[in-house]
Amino acid sequence: MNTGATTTADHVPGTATHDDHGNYLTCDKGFRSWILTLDHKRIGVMYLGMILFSFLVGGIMALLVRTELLTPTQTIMSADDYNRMFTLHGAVMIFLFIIPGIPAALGNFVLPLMLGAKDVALPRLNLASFHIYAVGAVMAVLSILLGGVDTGWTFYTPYSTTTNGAVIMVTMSVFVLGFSSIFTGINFIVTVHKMRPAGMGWFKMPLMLWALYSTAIIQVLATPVLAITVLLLVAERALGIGIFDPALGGDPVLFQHFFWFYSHPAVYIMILPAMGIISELVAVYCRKPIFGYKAIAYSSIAIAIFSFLVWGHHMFVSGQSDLATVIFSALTFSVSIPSAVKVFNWLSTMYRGSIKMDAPMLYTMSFIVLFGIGGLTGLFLATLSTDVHLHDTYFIVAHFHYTMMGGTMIAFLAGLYHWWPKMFGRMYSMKWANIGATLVFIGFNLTFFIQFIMGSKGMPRRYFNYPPEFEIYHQISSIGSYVLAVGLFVAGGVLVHSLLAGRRAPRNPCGGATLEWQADSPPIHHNFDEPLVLTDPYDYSGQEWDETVQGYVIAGASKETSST
Amino acid sequence: MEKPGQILEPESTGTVHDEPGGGNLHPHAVPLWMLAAVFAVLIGLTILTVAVTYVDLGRMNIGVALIIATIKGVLVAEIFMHLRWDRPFHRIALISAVCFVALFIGIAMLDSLSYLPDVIPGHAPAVDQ
Amino acid sequence: MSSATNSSPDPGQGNEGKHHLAHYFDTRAQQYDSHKLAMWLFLATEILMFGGLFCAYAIYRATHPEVFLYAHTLLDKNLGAINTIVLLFSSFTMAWGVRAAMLGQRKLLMGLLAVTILCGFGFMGIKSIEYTHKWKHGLLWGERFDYAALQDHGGGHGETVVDEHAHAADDQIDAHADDDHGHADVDDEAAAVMAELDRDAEITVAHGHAPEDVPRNLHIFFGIYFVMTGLHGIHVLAGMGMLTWLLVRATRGDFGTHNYTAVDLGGLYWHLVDLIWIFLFPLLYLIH
Amino acid sequence: MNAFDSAALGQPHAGLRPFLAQLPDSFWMPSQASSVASEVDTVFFVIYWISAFFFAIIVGLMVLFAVRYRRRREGESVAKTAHHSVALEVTWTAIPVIVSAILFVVGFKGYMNLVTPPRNSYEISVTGQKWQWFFTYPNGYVTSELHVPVDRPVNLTMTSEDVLHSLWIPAFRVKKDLVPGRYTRAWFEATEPGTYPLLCTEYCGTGHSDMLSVVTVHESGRFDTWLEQAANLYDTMPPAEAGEMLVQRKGCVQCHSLTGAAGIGPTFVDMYGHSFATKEGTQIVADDNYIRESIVDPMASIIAGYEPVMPTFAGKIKDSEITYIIAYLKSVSSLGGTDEDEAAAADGEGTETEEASTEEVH
Ligand code: HEA
Ligand code: HEA
Ligand code: HEC
Ligand code: CUA
Ligand SMILES: [Cu+2]
Repeated sequence: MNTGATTTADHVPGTATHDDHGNYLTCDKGFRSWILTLDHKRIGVMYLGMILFSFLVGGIMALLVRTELLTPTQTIMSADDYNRMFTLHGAVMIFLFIIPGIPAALGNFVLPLMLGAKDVALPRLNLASFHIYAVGAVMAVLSILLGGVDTGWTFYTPYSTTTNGAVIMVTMSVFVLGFSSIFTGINFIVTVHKMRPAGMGWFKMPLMLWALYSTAIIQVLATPVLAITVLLLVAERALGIGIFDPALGGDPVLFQHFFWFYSHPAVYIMILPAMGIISELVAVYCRKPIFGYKAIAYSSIAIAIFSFLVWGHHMFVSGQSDLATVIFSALTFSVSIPSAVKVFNWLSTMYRGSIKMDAPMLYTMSFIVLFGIGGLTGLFLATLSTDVHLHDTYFIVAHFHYTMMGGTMIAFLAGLYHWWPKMFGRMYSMKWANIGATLVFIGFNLTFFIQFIMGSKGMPRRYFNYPPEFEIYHQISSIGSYVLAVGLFVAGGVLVHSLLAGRRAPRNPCGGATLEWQADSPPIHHNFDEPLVLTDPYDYSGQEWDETVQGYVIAGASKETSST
Repeated sequence: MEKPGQILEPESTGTVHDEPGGGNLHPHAVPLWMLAAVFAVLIGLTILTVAVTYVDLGRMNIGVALIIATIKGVLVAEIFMHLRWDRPFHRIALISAVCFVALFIGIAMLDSLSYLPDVIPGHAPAVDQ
Repeated sequence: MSSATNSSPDPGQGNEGKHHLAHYFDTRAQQYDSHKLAMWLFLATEILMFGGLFCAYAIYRATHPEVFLYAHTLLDKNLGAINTIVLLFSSFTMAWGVRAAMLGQRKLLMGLLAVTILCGFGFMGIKSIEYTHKWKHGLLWGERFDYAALQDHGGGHGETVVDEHAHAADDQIDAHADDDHGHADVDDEAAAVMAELDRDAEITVAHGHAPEDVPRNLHIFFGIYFVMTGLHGIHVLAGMGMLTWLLVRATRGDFGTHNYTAVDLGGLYWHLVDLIWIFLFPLLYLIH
Repeated sequence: MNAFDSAALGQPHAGLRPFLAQLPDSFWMPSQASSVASEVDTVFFVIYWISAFFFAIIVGLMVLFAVRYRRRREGESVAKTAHHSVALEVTWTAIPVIVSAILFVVGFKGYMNLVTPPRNSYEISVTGQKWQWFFTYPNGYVTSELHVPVDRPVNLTMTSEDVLHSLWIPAFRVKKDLVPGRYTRAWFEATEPGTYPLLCTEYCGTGHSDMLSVVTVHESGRFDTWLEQAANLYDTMPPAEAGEMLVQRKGCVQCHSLTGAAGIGPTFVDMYGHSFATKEGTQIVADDNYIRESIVDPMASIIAGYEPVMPTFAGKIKDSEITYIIAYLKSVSSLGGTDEDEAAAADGEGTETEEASTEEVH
């Protein structure tokens, strides 16, 4: 039945059976069948590859940064190289790894499955988004070859308009990546609006979808401002238009408004989908309906909207007026409240559950601890008088690693481990996965907790040389980062190993009640081959454990075989 | 956004004039006279804006210009862009985009104006002329 | 695009147009709705993107009113007004075109699309006349702004001062340019170096010296003018490309009562570009 | 002081202070040496303990649940519990709202204190420049290290010559960006005599982490005498010594070494009298006039092999001071005049890099 041109062939519904298709990974072969595919699952997998690669690149840069900081003066590189190193580390991690991370890789894979749909609403746009992402990534790499960039990931003017290096290439890369993000966002909004199956109302959607939907709102409304910001920056650099450059009568503080109008909401682009994953996972691994469904759903939307009101908290000492500063401080606290609501709801879900301490749940619990620390330290920064002291110190560095890495990245790993059997049809070694998770947790805290202390004691960020009294702090942090790296390599290794030697995965190894678990592992090209049973996404009563398949099956249904 | 709680079935997501389950589109074409009328009004308003600049209304000029522009904008959006007969969510998308722009401009401007006295003359001139 | 499950056997014949339903949609209405929603969301992003420029505009206008008041006299109000009318007319033909597509009036649709494209050319033509003017007179953005060229215009309170003195000004600029590049005028060169390398010089950046009554930082207005109209112009060009593609498809007979999504969405985009101009025109040309 | 004085804020916590923010150089904070420091620290520790409280509850419960309710076998039955509870939801929304509101108010008051200088403040103006500081006192005297009197409010009016910088004195809990084209302000009242680090905390390029200085807080009554003496210091010293002190104090040594090694700029050793090629291709001998010009207008000619990064010192250095620097340069130069052979010889044994030695054009 398959014509070999799956990339474009529109499938005639109802004619294909499971057998003549194989799964989405094998139904079609060859490079072109991947690179031109319209299948959301393949696009998700390609995104996943690129994103993990970016993470590796960014991570290696981070290790170089940490190694340089082993001694108070030069260790392995020059000051200029160091500046380029942390800039690219920040830019790669933010724009290439963490922003597309959960939505574009995991989200792309699970969103249509969770809706019981055959694909996203706009597969072509989806593919375009991936291609654009690839172009952006190549441009980012090119910028390294063109001499690197040493502006910091924030690109503040007038430094960024006057320094040497490939600033234009990097900012254009950010511009391009922004479009990739916008396209993903548009796609998700449309899909959630238009592709829900009959019977799945807004409040019957899995919370992951609420999270992705709120994320998409931010992506659509904030990213264009980033686009214009970097365009103006490029124009400033290339043509000298004089909007941000004080030498031409421009205003560098205005640039910061532009930048943070996007980049603050962007931190919620990072954390919202992570919270979505956690909301799914707590329920599944506790086998208990999520507590406070509506509160969690609404809080996602609330975070998305509030996130637009607080950007000026990055500018408390920048020369922003006192009036604006005070307003922003007050508004900043508003975001903490929906976050707090979520945390408490997750905890209540665990109460009297049946908690399975598998790797995804370990990561979920790490998330709650680490995001708790990251979020609570956000309170020190939102408070005006303490932020004045803490701004631009390692306290900030620690805060955002706790939220971004301890929060988003850990949730990303949680989700990756959770959906891995679905994505690739293989089970991984739970023992080694748990060892990896533990190492990551220990290494992470070792690396970054100490940074809070050194920051508040007087260690500024972006420092190549530093006062010798901080040497011991930095050394502990660097050692922590090596432990962390080992942990991550174990975590990655476990997954690679599973591909080569893992046991075949049953349909529903973890007992999820969302629709993706009704598909094969891995799913067929068009996702589902049997009519879906639409249940409450958090009702686990209809399932029972089946020893033979080592997975959950729908209760009462005759013994089911694991998919092949 | 559709009303919370309402179950939305794909079958019912057609244009407003679509009957459930229908596979075909039933377009709503705007009558030609209406398009022409809108066009005429737009031209009239354009002439009006230009004319107003010859009258000195002091600080009100920009207000008047913006009000006229907004009227024109609403006409284009509602009639030419079909919003009037469209799903309400599209209007929400448009309006929220405008609101966020207003938010951005509002706060950024509030800030710029408050620190204006600290700007060093010679780099940028003072406000009053 | 391949196998069109629901398409009529001979798309060329009726006035339904070629249409198909992608496999992941259940109904054509769902498909149409999805595409339309996507377009509206895209338009929202466009508004926010331009919003950044409006923000820059608003702030500089609030902090440098005299610059805006003075500088707008150097723009040609008449050309701006003509362009507004051209664009409004194109919007009208576009809206009519969408109607034609919906009613399956293929010939009419082709004609209207063609007129719309022509209007696009008209708009860009007039824009380029304006741009060349500014270019000739050094009325450019930031660094490139030539204060010396203003000498001729004095206060610049006429309508199209630029025209009247075009030649005299040209000569002056030429002379000035020679001066700059030929025999090194020590002061100027130092200033240029400063500006280029140090960016620390105050107003030395734009070459030449402003006449007494010209406000400082005039170049900022032109910076903003060029980014706003430039970005808008790029959108017009993109819109023209898209309209041409629609025209080709219309000629092929793709559109009809059952398939007009592309025209409809293209129309939305074109109207948005018009909508932005509706605001740009009074803000840039009609400052009082 | 001002309207937002500690009367409103500080007192309720006063009793807590010994536990919160007393230690000179505590585990979390550097020593406190300004009037606002203890207040800032108090706020810090209030948030700290609130956070610790919530964190302990959250992690405590989580671990408890994880142990208590861990799954013993697959398919075990799960207790039926409520799916939501309005009372709980309201409680855990309300508590953070209240906590946040308190934090905002506390932070707000502290901040108003930090940005509202008392009226009788001593005025010092600050200029930041890649990568050094200039502090100008009311009598026009300029230093690269900050000197202030104890127990007297000091108001800094700051701007930058090039890119953004930020002045941070951790011991005073003061931080503010320096923005080119604008003035920004910061004030403090030092309470303990001594010296404290002063750092740049807004990223400004290669030398960002070397843009360090110190604040010296003079004991009461000593500041004015210091200022008077310092202002005339150089005139009372032998010119070459004054020059040596000046190149240290004005920050020249950031870029010009005194050892003969090439840095961001050429070394001061053997600079005077030596002849070199400029970027423009002309040959120049470093004589009195040229050196004077280099300091006041460094962009006038650039030595081949170097970047044009030297800032102008016009207005930041007195004429007489330049004379002393020239005297100093003469004293460390083996080239009294323009003898090129000698220059070449001196060059050969120097530690200069290849780039630097291309200055010698023969
Ligand atoms: C995923 C990313 C992420 C997330 C989620 C957050 C979340 C928050 N951030 Fe963070 N932040 C960053 C990424 C993130 N941040 C980055 C990258 C920077 C620096 C950029 C740079 O300069 O390079 C930064 C910088 C930053 C600053 C600027 C600091 C400075 O430069 O001076 C501030 C200031 O207000 C701030 C505040 C907050 C707050 C209040 C939250 C809140 O959303 C946190 C909410 C969560 C909680 C509060 C915890 C959960 C709740 C409880 C445990 C219950 C108890 C709660 C209460 C009683 C309130 N952040
Ligand atoms: C998502 C964002 C993110 C992440 C994950 C990280 C991860 C890390 N960061 Fe990063 N960091 C930033 C974002 C991030 N950072 C930003 C925005 C800045 C500011 C830049 C600026 O100031 O402009 C910054 C700055 C920054 C600094 C401050 C530099 C300075 O101010 O001078 C430091 C210093 O310690 C640091 C360290 C680290 C370390 C050790 C890690 C480690 O956690 C990294 C560990 C990762 C690896 C070792 C890679 C291993 C990966 C694999 C093996 C893939 C395997 C696959 C699977 C697991 C499936 N970072
Ligand atoms: C930011 C770095 C920097 C600082 C600070 C700096 N200089 Fe320089 N200086 C340079 C560089 C680079 C050159 C070579 C390029 C040039 O000619 O401008 C230079 C050139 C010179 C020259 C001419 C060199 C020659 O060989 O003739 C003199 C004299 C000089 N500096 C004196 C000073 C003095 C005095 C100070 C302090 C008051 C100072 N510089 C501070 C970077 C610096
Ligand atoms: Cu100056 Cu950093
Ligand atoms: Cu933020």
